[in-house]
Amino acid sequence: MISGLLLLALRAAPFPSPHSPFPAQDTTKGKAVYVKWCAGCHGDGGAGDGPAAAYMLPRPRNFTGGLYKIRTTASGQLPTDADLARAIDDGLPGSAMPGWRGRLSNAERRNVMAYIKTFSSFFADTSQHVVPLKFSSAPSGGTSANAVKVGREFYDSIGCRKCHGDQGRGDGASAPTLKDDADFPIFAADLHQNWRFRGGGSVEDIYRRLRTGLDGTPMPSFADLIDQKFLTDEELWRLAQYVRSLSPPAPPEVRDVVHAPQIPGTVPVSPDDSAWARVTRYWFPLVGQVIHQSRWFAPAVSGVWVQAVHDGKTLALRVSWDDRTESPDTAWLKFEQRILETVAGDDSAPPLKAEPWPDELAIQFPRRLPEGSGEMERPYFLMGAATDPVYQWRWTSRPRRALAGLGRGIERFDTLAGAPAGEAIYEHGEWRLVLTRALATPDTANEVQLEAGRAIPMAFFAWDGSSGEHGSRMAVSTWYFLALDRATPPGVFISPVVAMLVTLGLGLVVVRRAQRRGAARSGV
Amino acid sequence: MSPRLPPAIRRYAEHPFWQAVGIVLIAYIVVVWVVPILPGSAIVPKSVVLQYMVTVLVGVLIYVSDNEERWRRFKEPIQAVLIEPRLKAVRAAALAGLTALVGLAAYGQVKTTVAAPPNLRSIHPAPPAEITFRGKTIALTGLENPLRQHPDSLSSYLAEGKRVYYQNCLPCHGDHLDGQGHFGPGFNPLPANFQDNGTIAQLTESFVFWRVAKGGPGLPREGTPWNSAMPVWEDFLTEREIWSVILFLYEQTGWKPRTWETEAGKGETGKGKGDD
Amino acid sequence: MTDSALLLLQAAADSTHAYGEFPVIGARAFVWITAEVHLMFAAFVLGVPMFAVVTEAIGIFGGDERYDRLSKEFTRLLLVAYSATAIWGAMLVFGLSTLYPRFWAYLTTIFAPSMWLYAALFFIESFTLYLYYYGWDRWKKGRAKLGHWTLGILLNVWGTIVMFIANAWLTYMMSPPRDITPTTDPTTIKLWHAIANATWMPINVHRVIANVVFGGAIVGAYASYRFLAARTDEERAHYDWMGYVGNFIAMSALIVLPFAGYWLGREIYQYDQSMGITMMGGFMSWLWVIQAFLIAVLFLTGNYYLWIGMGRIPGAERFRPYTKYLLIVLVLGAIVWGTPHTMIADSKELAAMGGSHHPFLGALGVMSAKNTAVNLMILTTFLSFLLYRRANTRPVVPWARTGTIIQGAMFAVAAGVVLFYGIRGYFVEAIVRIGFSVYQVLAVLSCIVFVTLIDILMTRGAQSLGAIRWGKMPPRSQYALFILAVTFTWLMGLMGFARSGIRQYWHVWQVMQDTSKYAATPALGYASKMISLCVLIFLSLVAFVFWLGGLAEKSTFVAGEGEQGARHVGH
Amino acid sequence: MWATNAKIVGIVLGTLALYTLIANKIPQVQSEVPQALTLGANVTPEQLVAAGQKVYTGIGGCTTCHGLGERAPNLLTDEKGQGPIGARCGKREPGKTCKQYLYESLDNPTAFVVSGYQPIMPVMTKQLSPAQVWSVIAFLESQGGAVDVSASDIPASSPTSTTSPGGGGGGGTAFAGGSTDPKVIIQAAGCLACHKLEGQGQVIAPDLTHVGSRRDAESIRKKILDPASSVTKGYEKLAGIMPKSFGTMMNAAQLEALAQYLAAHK
Repeated sequence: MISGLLLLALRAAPFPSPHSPFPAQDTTKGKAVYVKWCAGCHGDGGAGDGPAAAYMLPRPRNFTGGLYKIRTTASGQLPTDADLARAIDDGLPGSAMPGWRGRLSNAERRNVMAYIKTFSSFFADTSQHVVPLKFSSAPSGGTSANAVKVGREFYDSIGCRKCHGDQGRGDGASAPTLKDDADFPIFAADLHQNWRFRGGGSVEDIYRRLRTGLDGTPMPSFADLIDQKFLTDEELWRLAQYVRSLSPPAPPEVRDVVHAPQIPGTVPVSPDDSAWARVTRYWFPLVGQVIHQSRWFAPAVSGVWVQAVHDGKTLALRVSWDDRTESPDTAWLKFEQRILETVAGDDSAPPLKAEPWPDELAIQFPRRLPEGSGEMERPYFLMGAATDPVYQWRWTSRPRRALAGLGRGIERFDTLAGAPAGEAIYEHGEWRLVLTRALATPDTANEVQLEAGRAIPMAFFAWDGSSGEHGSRMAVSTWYFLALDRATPPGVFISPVVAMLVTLGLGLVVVRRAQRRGAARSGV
Repeated sequence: MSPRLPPAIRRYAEHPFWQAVGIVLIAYIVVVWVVPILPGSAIVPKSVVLQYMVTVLVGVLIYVSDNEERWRRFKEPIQAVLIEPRLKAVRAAALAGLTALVGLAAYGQVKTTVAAPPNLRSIHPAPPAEITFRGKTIALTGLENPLRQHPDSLSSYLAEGKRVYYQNCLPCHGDHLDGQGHFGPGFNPLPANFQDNGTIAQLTESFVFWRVAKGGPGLPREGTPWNSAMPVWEDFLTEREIWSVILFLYEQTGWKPRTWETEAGKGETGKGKGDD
Repeated sequence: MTDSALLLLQAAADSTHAYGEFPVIGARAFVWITAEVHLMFAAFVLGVPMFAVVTEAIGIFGGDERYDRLSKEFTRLLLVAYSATAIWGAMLVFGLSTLYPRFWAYLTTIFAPSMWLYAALFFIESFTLYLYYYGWDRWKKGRAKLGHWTLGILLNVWGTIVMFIANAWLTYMMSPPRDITPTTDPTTIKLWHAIANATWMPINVHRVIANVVFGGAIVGAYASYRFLAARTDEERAHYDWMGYVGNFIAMSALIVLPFAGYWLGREIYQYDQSMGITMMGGFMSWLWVIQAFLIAVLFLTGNYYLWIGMGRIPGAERFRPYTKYLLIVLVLGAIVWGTPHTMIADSKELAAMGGSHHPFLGALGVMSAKNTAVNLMILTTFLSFLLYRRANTRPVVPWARTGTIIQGAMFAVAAGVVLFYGIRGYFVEAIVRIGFSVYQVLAVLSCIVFVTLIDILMTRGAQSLGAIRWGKMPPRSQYALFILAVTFTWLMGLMGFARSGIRQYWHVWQVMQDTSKYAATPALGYASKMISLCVLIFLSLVAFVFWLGGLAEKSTFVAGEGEQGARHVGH
Repeated sequence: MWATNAKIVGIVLGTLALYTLIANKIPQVQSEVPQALTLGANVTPEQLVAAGQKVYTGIGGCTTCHGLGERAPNLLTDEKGQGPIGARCGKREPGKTCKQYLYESLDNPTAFVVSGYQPIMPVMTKQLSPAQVWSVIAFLESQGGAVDVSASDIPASSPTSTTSPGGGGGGGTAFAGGSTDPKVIIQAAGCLACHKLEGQGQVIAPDLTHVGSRRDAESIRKKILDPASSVTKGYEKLAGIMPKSFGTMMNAAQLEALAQYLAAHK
């Protein structure tokens, strides 16, 4: 709490002096902390080459170069202590770096920060004055249509779209060519997921990244454009506000149950049907498949948005997710190859070769609804098991089709005759897919019978072919639930009324009795 | 209560009825709002709030009724509300409020809500006496970490364990071994928190070996096997790698594994009470 | 044994069906109900004689005839309870031999001689009981009375031996000696070897103490019913007093019961770690949450009864202001005691907590906290008793003040030791922590023993602060006694389920597998319904027994009423 | 009075109901019983494979040799580039399908001994019930191949438990219909597949012709019930090969007869 306030104070009013605002830093103690907690990823020598490093994309920071992405200093400069402290304390969202506040003591975090600086000779050079930039504060009206429109104009004019794409999902034309200074492949950020921005997702954070750039990556600083009078500081703010507007107002909250309202008429089968605008979206995070052999540590799809409706006969599920490519896409083959070479998988697996895999999405249900209302027993969440299969819908981008089948473990999928109807649209880095199926089907043994008013277990899997994802290399989710809402039966209103009448009656009897007694007592 | 209080407040503060109401309210505030803001704390689950409040309520009822005089005074306001003509409005309001509450509760019970089933986790499922590890039978009962028999090489085993952990366990169990790795939130149940004193700190190393080797699919039914994402590590790791990563877990968290009781320690009695 | 016997046995085993079926409720439920109800009656007929003998002794040596009457009143109830026990026992044997013939044959092969002894002792026991009851009025004075009392002791000795024998059978099922395997020929197993198995003695001790608790609780319930039904003040005074005595005995024994439980649990762990883990952490882990709840109810209700009871004691006003602090300790103890380690939570709560362990309250869910809580609750209950005992008296010995201070210091030290090791338990490894519970228990036990000693010495010839107004109890105190009795009985059923259930799918642990369709140990919900049903059957029958007792007694009570009422006040 | 009675009954029932309610509100977990799989007429390949895996790693004792070490080929991993057993079984003997080959290997192990290995495998059709044998075949086929075992392969009358009988009173089926003639038992149990007795049988395991001079009846009984309990000198390398299942497949009288018969071979 206190350190948080302190930090807040520091960020609001940065010290203009090169002297550290954090006194009493002990690099010897810092080394002990580093060796114990940091070296596993960042390596004993700070070169970002710990045992875990090969399994990560983005890679852990290499401290020896003194090069940092998230700073408040000008491009090319060293970060301030406050910048380092922020990364250590709060972590870097969207990467494997956790926040260490609450995990290590304040002194430990300051000491380890001092130790990290010893890896690079640049920090030792005290002639270099690390000065944070002076940032203006955001102009008002940031969410107005006009501000966003101005921001969008500069988004186009200063070339953001080249990498980040037309709608900002990191699908720009240059995206497949990107690499960082260490030659690792790097993705242009998906601007629709600001909760995964390393330096924070607020308008201020975005503005600062635009001013300082992300050193070591293709993301430049746009400070010089202001100097060149290409755009004003306020217009840079507008750009930041535009970028911010692409993401939801708050990070999505994960809820367990997707509620599918019952709608009159028939369900919308097209992904862009206007009916979908009125249906609640649910976000489900996906993580790498690191459970079964041939693991995958760098999932490209970080989550899916899910909507569902039904009309009493048919269920329509709309799944949309961000994907930089409409795979297979040969333009990305080289990039894909670089990813496969960069991210380690199982040590025993043969080296992978990039191939034009399609994009895929799977939705999984148990074959039969679990009995009972208590703790529901479900098949193994990772595509079932040989003896206890799951019922799955699998959609692929090429051939563009949806299948239904039984998953018997990750390696086996037995296709069933009936398939859900699937309609998908790819647009500017986003897939929108609608799958529809009748609630009841003839094959009751294998196909889940969707009943209203029950919690139906449901799980998701996604593959981005152009990121090398295929087979067991995918993004997975745990079990969530689908609930088909139904009109409230009249009985629901009767029993409360009965209960209320009984209560009222009893209450009146109690009052009457008490009063009679009271009268008797006062009578005496 | 303090004699400094103004008489009007004192009358309430010293009245058992209002004391009871006050205690219940304070307890509720403490459980629901104060506990979560304590350092390192979190919200209290509704089931536990209910349990605590029932306990407090029973305690308060005992307090007001274990003394005739207090019991009489406690009932006074209730009696008054029931019979006093001047409190007619209060009486009606109380009756209406109670009725509405019952109606609401009844509605809450019968209305069709679909909720996710409760997430339960048996932290310590009963281990088998022996397991087969890649076709080899390993007796778990009485088994110690074999690597501890070589104190000279312990540091190299630890280094190996560290490598194994960072290459395999890190995405879920996290840098701090607290179950909050960057893939952790995607799973249910959440990955085990080794820093918690209720996990490895309570277990023998052979138990941990069993859980690591067999993973979620190897859990007995009582351990919610349909949920755990723990991989079957015998498919990936050798016996020695598992033992060394177990060494690392204890070293890094500072916990000591539970050891098997020896004959020498037999004089000590005691076992865990409660559900740990 | 001989080859021919072996062949016979084999032939019998091969020709019999392993399992029978009972209509409607099924074989397991039938055996469950008969065993449970039989056991409850058995506990009753073992607990009540202890109660009777103790009260008779107080009557003889204390010279207070009330106790003698009390003793006799209960012995009368025993007569009917004995037949109930025998009937249910017969039903159990009948059920086992027809529904589980192969298992029953196996047990009889090993235990046949002890079964004959059991039957014989039961005869002798019944005979002793008749002699004891019907000889009451004849051997009333002097030496004869002592002889009569000896009969009571003999009754207890027979009863205890009978229980020990039966315990051997069921503990053998739970913990057969390690050298016995599925292929061991049962005819070769030495009887004593099978009897003296790992959990036999712990169960014996645990059950003896539990029977005292149970007997006291049922006596309390009986007295409270008679209190509520009483028409005169004298009657009310008598039954108020009886209820107090019953509750006193039940609560005193209850205080030591957890220690016997510790021993039993420890032996189970020692015998088989996986059985121990099944019991505490496996599919039964949630059972202990219920147990915790029941124990909290017992502590709170027991203390409540005492505190209300202070209302009828002149002099208790001195202590009444302190009961609220005791209450606070008890409520906090109950909260800690009941805090689950693995919490039931929805996914949002789970995410906030970072798992099913609460980052802050989770600390209350572990062994250190639980042991500390329960030890403090025991200390508090003991203190309640002490205050109650002291309420009516003012010590006259010259060192009274010093004595009280020493007593206070002892409480403080005991509580300090409990808290110290409780907190320290968080900072040491598991194996050391387990050892800490010993220190906590020793501190509490020695505090109880020494404080009681000092108190007895100090209140010798103490001055009374006025007559106890027996009978001046509000009805809610009597309902509390009922809740206590029901809770004890239910708890007994629950612990029976725990003890029997940890064998899981084994008739005899890792020796003889249960291959019937009832092999899976049911979930707690089902078990709780069975337990409630058994308790209901038992209580209904007990009510019937009491009613029978009341039929015979009505005329005799009224006669002695007048003088008795007058003397009650002198306690 | 009736009011008091009613109150008491109310309190008793209320307390019982409360406890029952709480016990029903908390998580309900039943204990787990090891499954005795019934391989009925509609058994699926998955069930067979799962049952077979249990037999393979459990009572069948296959992993004693077909696991780590050099006693027998490892069936679950790649053997000389031919893939796991399911992939290579069909190519081992010309004209034999995978299923036929595996069954014969289990029924007559010395028929096709893979070169480089000793003919030490016991006759598994004597060790295991037909259902167990066929489930093992299904499991082996599933290792890299397609499972074509079905319920029709399994004789209808065969006992179907895949767990050990384990009952104290002696259970399950007995060899040779329970005959107590030791020669019949030896014949039925297939002892001579490994042991030599009176000039007959193989010499993989210790010669039993003079076993009575080394062991008394008690020791023989124990060795049959728990083969790992002792190992004859010179045969340490083969420790663990003798199946543990004989004890469960004989009734007590048979065991006694066999032990006495062998003990008499001084």
